[in-house]
Amino acid sequence: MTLTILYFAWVRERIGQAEETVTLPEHVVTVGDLVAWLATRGGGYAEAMAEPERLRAAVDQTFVGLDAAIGNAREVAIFPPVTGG
Amino acid sequence: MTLTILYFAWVRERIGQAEETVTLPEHVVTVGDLVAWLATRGGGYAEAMAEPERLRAAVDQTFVGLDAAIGNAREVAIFPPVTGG
Amino acid sequence: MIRILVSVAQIDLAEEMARIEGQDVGAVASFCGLVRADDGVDCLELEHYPGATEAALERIAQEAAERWSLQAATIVHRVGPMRPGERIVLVLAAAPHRRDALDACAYLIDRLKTDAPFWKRETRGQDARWVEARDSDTAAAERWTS
Amino acid sequence: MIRILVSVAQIDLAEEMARIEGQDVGAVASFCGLVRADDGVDCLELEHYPGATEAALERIAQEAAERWSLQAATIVHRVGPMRPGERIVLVLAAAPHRRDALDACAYLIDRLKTDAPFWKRETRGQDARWVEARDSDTAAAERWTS
Repeated sequence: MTLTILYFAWVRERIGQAEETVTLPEHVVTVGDLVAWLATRGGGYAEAMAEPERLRAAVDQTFVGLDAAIGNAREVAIFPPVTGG
Repeated sequence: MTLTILYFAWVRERIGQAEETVTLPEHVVTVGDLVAWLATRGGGYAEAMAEPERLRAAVDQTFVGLDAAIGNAREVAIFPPVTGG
Repeated sequence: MIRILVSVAQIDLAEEMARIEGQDVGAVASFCGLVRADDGVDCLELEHYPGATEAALERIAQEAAERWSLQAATIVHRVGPMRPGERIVLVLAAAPHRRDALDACAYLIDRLKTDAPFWKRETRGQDARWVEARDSDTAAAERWTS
Repeated sequence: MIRILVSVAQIDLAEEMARIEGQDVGAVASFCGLVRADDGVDCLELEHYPGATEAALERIAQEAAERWSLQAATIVHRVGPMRPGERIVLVLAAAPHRRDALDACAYLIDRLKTDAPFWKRETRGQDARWVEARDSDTAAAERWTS
């Protein structure tokens, strides 16, 4: 299954790109699994995903906890806590 | 002793003037006394002062209760509860 | 940083905002009250107590400045006749942080409603009447005294 | 009566106010957040999540409209680079009565702070850093859930 992943703010900066499309391995079920899997890529990925408690996520543009299932989502976004306004 | 009295809103309308200068009789000590004394003038005065509980006052531009003393004030204002904003 | 204006002129929101924003502020909360067009009022007339009005508004703004960390407080109140859709009152509170600005803004308008000598007269066709004070305004002002 | 705008353009307060005031409203409360000029920031850059941002703001405004008796709710948020003194965000809430307008305005900005996907990056000279989320913002948003 292919999934578009979006990165924002310092997550985007550390990874060095804003968006990519990946094929998920079968063992990646939740957003937390995705974060852990991305971390194994090393380099900027490892740096961006080093502290999962500092990350927030959205699945198909709905904000979720890291324990949320990815299911058949087309888009997952990973980003720091928001700071607008 | 002479005193300037200001009237606002429906108090002014009933009395038919916005301001007058009066010489106070000795028994008029408080604002409430003043209201009662004005009421004895009859006509628009009696009408304006008929319900003291609907009146508010200021002595030398400081808001006070009707039991406040007039003292050596130069100006007393009598008016309905305020409705600005 | 306190600005009080009681005038027959229309209230210029953009100008008042520009005065405040020129002072390096972080957050500006405002409240604007307008003549309602939808309840049959043709004309609203505001009477006030010259001198005492400005002093009362100044006092309200000073009290807000003592209570919150403000960079600016503005109260502009129109007097005289005005028409539906026109602004009656504008209050602005500016602060480094939003909570101070928001709370001070609410305080300014709540206190103004009960503590400043203005009186409203509404005209609907041939019928003119003085607006009655509302208990809810007194209650709103009193919640700041607790 | 809900208006959401996320744009790189400067925020035009007078225009947004005029849109709302044209709807026969009685009370308009607003909040405006600005880039502080006094803490050494040369440039503030706002990143957002296109699509999700607008949906989040729409949802916040809808929730305010369900909770209070509103005539209008506007949220305008700027994105991209901006300079000290410029407006970052403007929220407006209009209602027949002031309490609804004031409370809804505070709600809109409190919720926006925690529930809309924006990220701020400050530049001071050569130093750029992403602004950290504040616990006080979470607390402010949570007081509306009680």
